Amino acid sequence: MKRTIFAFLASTVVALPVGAAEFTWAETTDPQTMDPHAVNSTPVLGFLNNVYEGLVRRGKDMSVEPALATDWEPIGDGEGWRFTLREGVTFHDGAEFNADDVIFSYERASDEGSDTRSWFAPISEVVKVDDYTVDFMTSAPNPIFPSSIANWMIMDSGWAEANNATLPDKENGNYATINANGTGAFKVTAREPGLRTELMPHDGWWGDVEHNITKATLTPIQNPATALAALLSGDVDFINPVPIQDVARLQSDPDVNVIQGIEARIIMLGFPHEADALKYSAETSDKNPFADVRVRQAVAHAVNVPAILQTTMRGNAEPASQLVSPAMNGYSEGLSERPAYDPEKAKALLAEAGYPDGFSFGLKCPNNRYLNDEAVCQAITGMLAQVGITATLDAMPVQNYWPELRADNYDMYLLGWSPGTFDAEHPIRFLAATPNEEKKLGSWNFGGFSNARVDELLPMIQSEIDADKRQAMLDETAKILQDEVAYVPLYVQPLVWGTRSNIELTQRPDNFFILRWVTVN
Amino acid sequence: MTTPVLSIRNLSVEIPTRQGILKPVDRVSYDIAAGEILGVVGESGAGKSMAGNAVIGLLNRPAHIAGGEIRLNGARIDPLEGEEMRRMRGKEIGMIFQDPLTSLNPLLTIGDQLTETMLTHLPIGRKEAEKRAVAALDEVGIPGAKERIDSYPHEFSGGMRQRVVIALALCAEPSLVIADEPTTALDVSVQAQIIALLKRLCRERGTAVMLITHDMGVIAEAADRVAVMYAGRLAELGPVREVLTEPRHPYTHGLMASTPLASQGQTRLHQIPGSMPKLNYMPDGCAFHPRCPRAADKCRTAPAPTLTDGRAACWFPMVTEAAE
Amino acid sequence: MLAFVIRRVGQSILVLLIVGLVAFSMFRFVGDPIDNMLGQERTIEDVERLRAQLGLDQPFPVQYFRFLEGAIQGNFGVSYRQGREVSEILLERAPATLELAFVSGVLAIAIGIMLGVFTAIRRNGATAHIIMAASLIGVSLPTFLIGILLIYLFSVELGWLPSFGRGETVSIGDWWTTGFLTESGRKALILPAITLGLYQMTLIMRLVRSEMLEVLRQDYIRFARARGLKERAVNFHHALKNTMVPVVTVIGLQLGAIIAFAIITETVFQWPGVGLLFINAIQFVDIPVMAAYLMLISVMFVGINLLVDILYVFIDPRLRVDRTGGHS
Amino acid sequence: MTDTQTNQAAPPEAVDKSLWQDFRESDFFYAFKRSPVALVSFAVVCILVLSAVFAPLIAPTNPFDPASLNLMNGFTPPLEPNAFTGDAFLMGTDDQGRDVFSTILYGMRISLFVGASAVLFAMVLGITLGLVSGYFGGWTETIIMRVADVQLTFPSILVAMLIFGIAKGFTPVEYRDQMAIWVLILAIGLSDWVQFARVVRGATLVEKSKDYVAAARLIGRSPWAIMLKHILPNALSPVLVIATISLALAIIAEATLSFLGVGAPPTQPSLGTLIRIGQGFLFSGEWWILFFPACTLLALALSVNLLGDWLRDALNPRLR
Repeated sequence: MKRTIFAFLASTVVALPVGAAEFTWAETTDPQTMDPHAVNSTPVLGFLNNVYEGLVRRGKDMSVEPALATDWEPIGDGEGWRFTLREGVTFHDGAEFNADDVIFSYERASDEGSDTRSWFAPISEVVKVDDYTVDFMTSAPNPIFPSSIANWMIMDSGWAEANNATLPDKENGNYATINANGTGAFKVTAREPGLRTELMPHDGWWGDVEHNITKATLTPIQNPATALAALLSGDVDFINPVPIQDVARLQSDPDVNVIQGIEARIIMLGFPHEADALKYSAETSDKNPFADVRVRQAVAHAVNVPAILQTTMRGNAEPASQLVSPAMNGYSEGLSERPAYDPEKAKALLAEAGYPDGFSFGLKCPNNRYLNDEAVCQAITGMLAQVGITATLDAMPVQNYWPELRADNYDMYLLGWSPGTFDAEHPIRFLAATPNEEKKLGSWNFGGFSNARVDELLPMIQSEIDADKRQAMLDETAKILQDEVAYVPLYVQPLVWGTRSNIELTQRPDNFFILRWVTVN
Repeated sequence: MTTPVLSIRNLSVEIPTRQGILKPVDRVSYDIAAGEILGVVGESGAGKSMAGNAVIGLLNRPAHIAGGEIRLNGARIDPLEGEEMRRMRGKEIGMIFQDPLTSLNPLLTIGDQLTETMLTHLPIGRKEAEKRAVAALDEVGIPGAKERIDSYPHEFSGGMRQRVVIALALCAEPSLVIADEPTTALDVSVQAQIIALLKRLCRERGTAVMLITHDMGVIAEAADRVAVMYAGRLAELGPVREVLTEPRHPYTHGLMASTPLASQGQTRLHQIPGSMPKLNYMPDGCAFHPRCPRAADKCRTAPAPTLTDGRAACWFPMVTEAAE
Repeated sequence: MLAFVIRRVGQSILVLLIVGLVAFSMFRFVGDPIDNMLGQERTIEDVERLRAQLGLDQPFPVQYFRFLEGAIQGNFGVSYRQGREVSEILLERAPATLELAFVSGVLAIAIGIMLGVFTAIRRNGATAHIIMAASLIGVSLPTFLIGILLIYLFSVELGWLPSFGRGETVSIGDWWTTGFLTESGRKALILPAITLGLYQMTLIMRLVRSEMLEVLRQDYIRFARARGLKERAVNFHHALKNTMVPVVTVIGLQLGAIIAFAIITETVFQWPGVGLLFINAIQFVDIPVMAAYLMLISVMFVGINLLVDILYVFIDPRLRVDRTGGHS
Repeated sequence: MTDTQTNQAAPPEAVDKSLWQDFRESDFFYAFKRSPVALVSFAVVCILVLSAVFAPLIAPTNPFDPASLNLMNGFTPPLEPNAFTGDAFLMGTDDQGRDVFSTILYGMRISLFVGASAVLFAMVLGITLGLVSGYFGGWTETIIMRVADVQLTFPSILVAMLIFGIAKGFTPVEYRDQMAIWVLILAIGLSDWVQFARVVRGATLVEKSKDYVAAARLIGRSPWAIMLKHILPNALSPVLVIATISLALAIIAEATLSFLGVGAPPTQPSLGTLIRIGQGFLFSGEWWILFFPACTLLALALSVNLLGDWLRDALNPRLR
């Protein structure tokens, strides 16, 4: 027995340099599908960005750059966009890439059963001009269309048809759920859902290879402590995320590095604007104090964001004043001040609104969705209690959380929002527009915030091509939302990645882990 | 006179407790010769079983032998411990317990239990042991011994089981058998058969038997001599006929008066007023004096004489005129 | 004997039906799968369509009936999250859990019985007292904490053992994978198996001890001693065998508990078994997986129970002739 | 409970003495005095229970009052002044700036309350069902014992999650904080009753066949009177032992459930919830957030277990 242990130790010592270009990483959640059109979520799209590619992609600085399209230009006066496709690109199975694949992927991704359908809402028609030219016609001018499809991934039509996967199937799954065939820098060589996904470089990739990986393995590890232990013990080379409280510890460890950045996600408090009464109040059950803007302002002033950032976030996050972070397109520079922490002012505002003795209410919070979400809510509960409004905190797993919010079972709630388009228009459409099912507006505006001017500005923003005019309208909207305290933005969620110190990589604010930027030293 | 098989001299057993040291057996002496059956009688708690356990070395802690000596075939065995004592058990001293229902391991066949015992003590092989097991069962009167050897205890009736127990106790041919209430748990109709069996086997083999019982009827039927115990002490010792017909100790007398000899049933001591003192509330003087109709001052102050010669440990033994 | 088995099987099926009903009714409260299946840009219309697709708009009895109908044919549907046959996923994950449960079970039973016998025989010895007290530490801390502490000590600080996962596995046959055949697989087993087995080990040890003490004061043990049998024979041949009768029942129940408690251990160690699958399923409200898992656990448990009952008859000859429906 | 115990353990000639005297002279008490393990663990349990009961008097702060917390105090190491506020705490503070010492005291109240109530609930349920099934037998027995089987099939964790989910659906949010605790009690209690039922049923089966029960039945005493007066006392010793061990188990179970996210609410944390929160800081160097609650839980569970162990031996006269 002893001998075998020694033998094993010796073999690992020898094996190390050989496996230097093998790379293992852990994330909290496994991508639930390999189908790039079935689910629109960060784990799926982030992972598949290594395997599939779109017409355009985002670079290290989030700027849009050519991928499968080498060039694109507007058609006429905002009638659409023309994309020129890259020639000589092959899929992992060796098939050639051409315009048919683009058309096929458009149809697939905009199908009723596809989760990426909303990206193509502005599109009226897609036309194949020749094998390497495709026109996307829009019903209205759409200046941001190219950047909004950076995560739209192209699938090989022949492969999909041969494997009976022409449409994504969320319910039953199909061949594309566990297999992948893209044009990306890596191909999936083994997939055990929930356990292990193995990637190897795609030899025929069209781009310049920056990485030195021969094999990469993704293992989901849910328990943050386990993931951290795996990183510390060298069982994995990279974890995302690092629990925020462990940043300091990792920084002091010479074997690991912490890579921090700011995510696109804004954490905010939401209110029941439309409700007639509080649902969870012992004494104020006949009216809704949060309908009064002064009460909402009081909340904004009562929450000590610097303290939360200092303690709960360990100095790893930035305060937020708007529904988007400064890294996003369309951020309003002039509105970067968030309401100051001022409990006296909060009390005065409450008194002014007719609640000198405060009131009680129910605060809903997820406990497994955002970084330290429950701890933040707890801290907020304490801060609000100090100005006299006492919250009963109800923290729950996210699977119970959304149904509760949809059923309007809250007096105040915590929400995080990350704009998929990296543009300030995105949260306005989903969070600030008056809910309208037909127009697919305000679908996450649980509280039913409604402002006529915002509703008026939104379509104008969407179709404005002139950048300055567009920014002016975005600024106006942001000002309204700030004045009305539609939401109380708290902070920008930090991105904290941890790597072994022999790894070099690039972190993007969308929390996508791009394997082709990894170097193992 | 030949060496007795068992010879006990001034045997004391003590149990240290928080109320002080209890003496369940106090300076008891008796002998048993080969082929002889000594009946030991007394109420429960009189120390008769405790003495038997002391002999076979199965006292439960914290009870221990505190004094005196025990000789088996002339050799002292009371200082023996552990492995040495274990080898004595079964081989030199056999023991039969009260309840045949619980004395046999329910999960092993009786054949297993017999051969295991023989293999432990006798220099024989398994084949031979199995043969002897059948013979042993045959000898204790189990019909169809050859077939029943693979039966489990629960497949036997109470009487049959006690026969198996006897076979087990005797299978390594010990020179002494301690039978602790061997018939108490049995049907009246079976009791006599078991006693007869025990008697026959011991006579045939010349085994000495310590027959512990509270049943005077059993004593009368089986024993050669009888030792009467009361509160840890030997009250009277003598040949069974003499003790039964002419008891000298008032306690024996009372015992006899309460036992119609013909009766096979359970003995109850209504006639002696009071009850045996608890070990932790021993009266001064003779332990029996609070219940004794003949008690005098001396009995209340001086401990009863230790029975050495003479038959009864009493300051005022009863005279023989009571009988005849 | 046959009648007994038939009756027990019948009862077992009844138990399974009830478990199915309870399990199924529970899912309605775990959450809503829809939000996890759709991204943040979904519309209300998408939600409703998917709900109808999954049959979630049907009344509860209809859903249960449909589930049962499939379950009888061994068809538990398709995982909402993975888009694959649930039975396939379970089969894929089962070896990991079974191997873990097997090792911890063997560990718990072997060490538990050994220590139990030891502490019973040396009832008043200092070592026995220390073992008894030390064993209590194992049950006085929650399993998850013990697991995390083990990881901290043996993986992070000492770097001896892997912190998560199953190591390298080898496929045997069509669907069985084993970690026994590789060094890393065996190493990966150690910490989870200890974490999972510790509690059961303590339990078995204490049970064996008390049962053994009970047996040791039985007449037949005294009689065995009085026959001069060797201590070893008395303790192991006579006492232990009798001790095993009640112990086997409890061990049977504990095996079920091991598989159930694997949920926690698997979560802590990222052990790719069915327990982890179940926890993930809860997180994503993957109803078909949850339902199938519970049924699987119940089948295993009922099966073990049945086996224990039969084993009982095997150990205890008294029960071989006839058995009255007693249950202890 | 203690009274019944005293009566059983006391020598019969001491009946006329007062209960206390009676108790002091009992073998039980003697054995207790003689056992250092029993004495120490009893003392530890007493100290912990008392400090939990009197937590509001002992604790320097009230951690359950959110208005009194200062987030800036968060992560203060034990006995070191906080960098921002200058406050110092005996056992440091947690992520919310709560004094760990106070939080432990308050948390222990919840743990003990949940544990004790769950065991009580399990005991009442188990004893009742055990008596009924043992006494009446037949179908009643079959059904109850099969239910026990089903019950055992479900790991307590799942039972708790089930009950949690259902209860959540019915409770208004302002009661949810309390609800969590009642649900825990219900869940742990429900997963624990089987042991009690089995022991009591066993004792009932034994006692039922005895003559005095038959006699009591013949003179027309009601079944319940017979069960409670004659049968139950015979089962009390094992029940007490199981209850003690179950108490420790219940406290641990609460901690485990909290790890899986169905425990006490974080605003009113139990010991288990504290450990769950604290384990997140194991690697980050804030050891005190985990260490002190874990030690308290260990001390509590260990001494209750040791006491239960000792009780088992002491109350089993056959083993004495």
